[in-house]
Amino acid sequence: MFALSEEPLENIDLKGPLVRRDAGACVEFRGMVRDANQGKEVSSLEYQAYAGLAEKEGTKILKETTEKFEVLEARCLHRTGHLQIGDLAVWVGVVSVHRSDAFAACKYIIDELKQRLPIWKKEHYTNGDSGWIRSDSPSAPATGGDGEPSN
Amino acid sequence: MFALSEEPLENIDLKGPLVRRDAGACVEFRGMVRDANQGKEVSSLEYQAYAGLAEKEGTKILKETTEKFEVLEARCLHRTGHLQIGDLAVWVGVVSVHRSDAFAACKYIIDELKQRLPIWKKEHYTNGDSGWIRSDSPSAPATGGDGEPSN
Amino acid sequence: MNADQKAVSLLYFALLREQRGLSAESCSTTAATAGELYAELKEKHEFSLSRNDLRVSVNGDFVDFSQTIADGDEIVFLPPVAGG
Amino acid sequence: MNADQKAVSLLYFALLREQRGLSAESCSTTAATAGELYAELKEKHEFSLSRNDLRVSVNGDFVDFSQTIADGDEIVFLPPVAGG
Repeated sequence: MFALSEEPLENIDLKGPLVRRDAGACVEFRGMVRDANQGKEVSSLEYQAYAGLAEKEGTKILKETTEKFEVLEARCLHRTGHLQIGDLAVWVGVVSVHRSDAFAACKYIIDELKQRLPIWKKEHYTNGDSGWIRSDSPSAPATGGDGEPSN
Repeated sequence: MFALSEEPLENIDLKGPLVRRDAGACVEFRGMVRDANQGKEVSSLEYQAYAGLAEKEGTKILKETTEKFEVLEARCLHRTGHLQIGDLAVWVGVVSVHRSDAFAACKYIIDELKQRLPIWKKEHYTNGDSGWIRSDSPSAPATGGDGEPSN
Repeated sequence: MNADQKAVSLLYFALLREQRGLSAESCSTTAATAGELYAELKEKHEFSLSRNDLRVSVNGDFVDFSQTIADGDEIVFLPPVAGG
Repeated sequence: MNADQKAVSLLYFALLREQRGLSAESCSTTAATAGELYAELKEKHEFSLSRNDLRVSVNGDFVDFSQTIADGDEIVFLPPVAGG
């Protein structure tokens, strides 16, 4: 299950559907808005998504994941809208019988979606500047990934 | 912070202390008691620990982790006592600036503690049998790791 | 309306939305492919992103820039993404 | 008490606890090393685990089987572990 959410992910029972009697391992990834990037103080983050295509591509990534790895279930929610420091931007949860599959699958999902989802993020800095981040550049954005402002 | 817990981990605010403004990524691992292992139906699991040494060794693993990987914080709690299917046996949580560090550190912690912590687990099967699991054998135990009954 | 002329819908995101100053528009074009259409728009609206920076989708699917466009298509030029 | 004779505390876990039928005991031994002590105990209590399956700790630290033991030591022979 992949979904975009305008609602804060903090208000959602993310893990509930991952509870299974046959699951031995659960790996979760959370990407949060952090207070600094590339030496600049970040004040907030804004996410835009091309919703229809993002949900299609997100669903495709999860389907690939269940084909590539031995997982029982994989889920991902991604925020849109204006986020503050500490807010949850993305959550990935995977359950499997054995732990190595859950780790590999969870990492695959977040790596792929950072490259492929039609979602854009703009960093707002405390000095008043702002910039769109690109995940294909070598340095790191404010949520634990890689990227730098594109303008 | 490493700790053993006789109290169900479900009753504990595990992630609370991992909230930080400078964290961009959080990776968590949960090992749960699953309902089958090696083709046998598992009814419950019993954990024994040499508490003093386990806490010392767990603390050492976390210290190694913060030296090896760029993490802001790493925590682990391990249950002891008698657990039922679905119960949380172990939880590992890591926060970092970038996600690759959190993934690598979280996996390192669970891999090491499965090999090194003086904790023993006995599987009880629905057919009335039971057996102590060893993590150094090639097959898989009832919580997402590797091991087989040692008797 | 010329036989080559098509009416397409455009959606803009991120930097393109800011440079265009709107998030969606209808546009009449004689461009045969998505690539030709972007070249047209880039010149007209002075978009700073080059085609190499972009991906393109038509009617909700990723396609190549060589994709032929048809009347009524919904076309999106996607700036470099950064989910997560 | 013989000059070689030491009183040590033993803790048992998992399979060793079951085979010994208790979780802790005091024991008087003339064994010089942890390895010698295990050999003694293995024979006396018919433990099924061989030394190669075990690790040993003395006074709360992992040590080698060649570790010399002293009066008052707390000694634990650790069966194969399986945390998590």
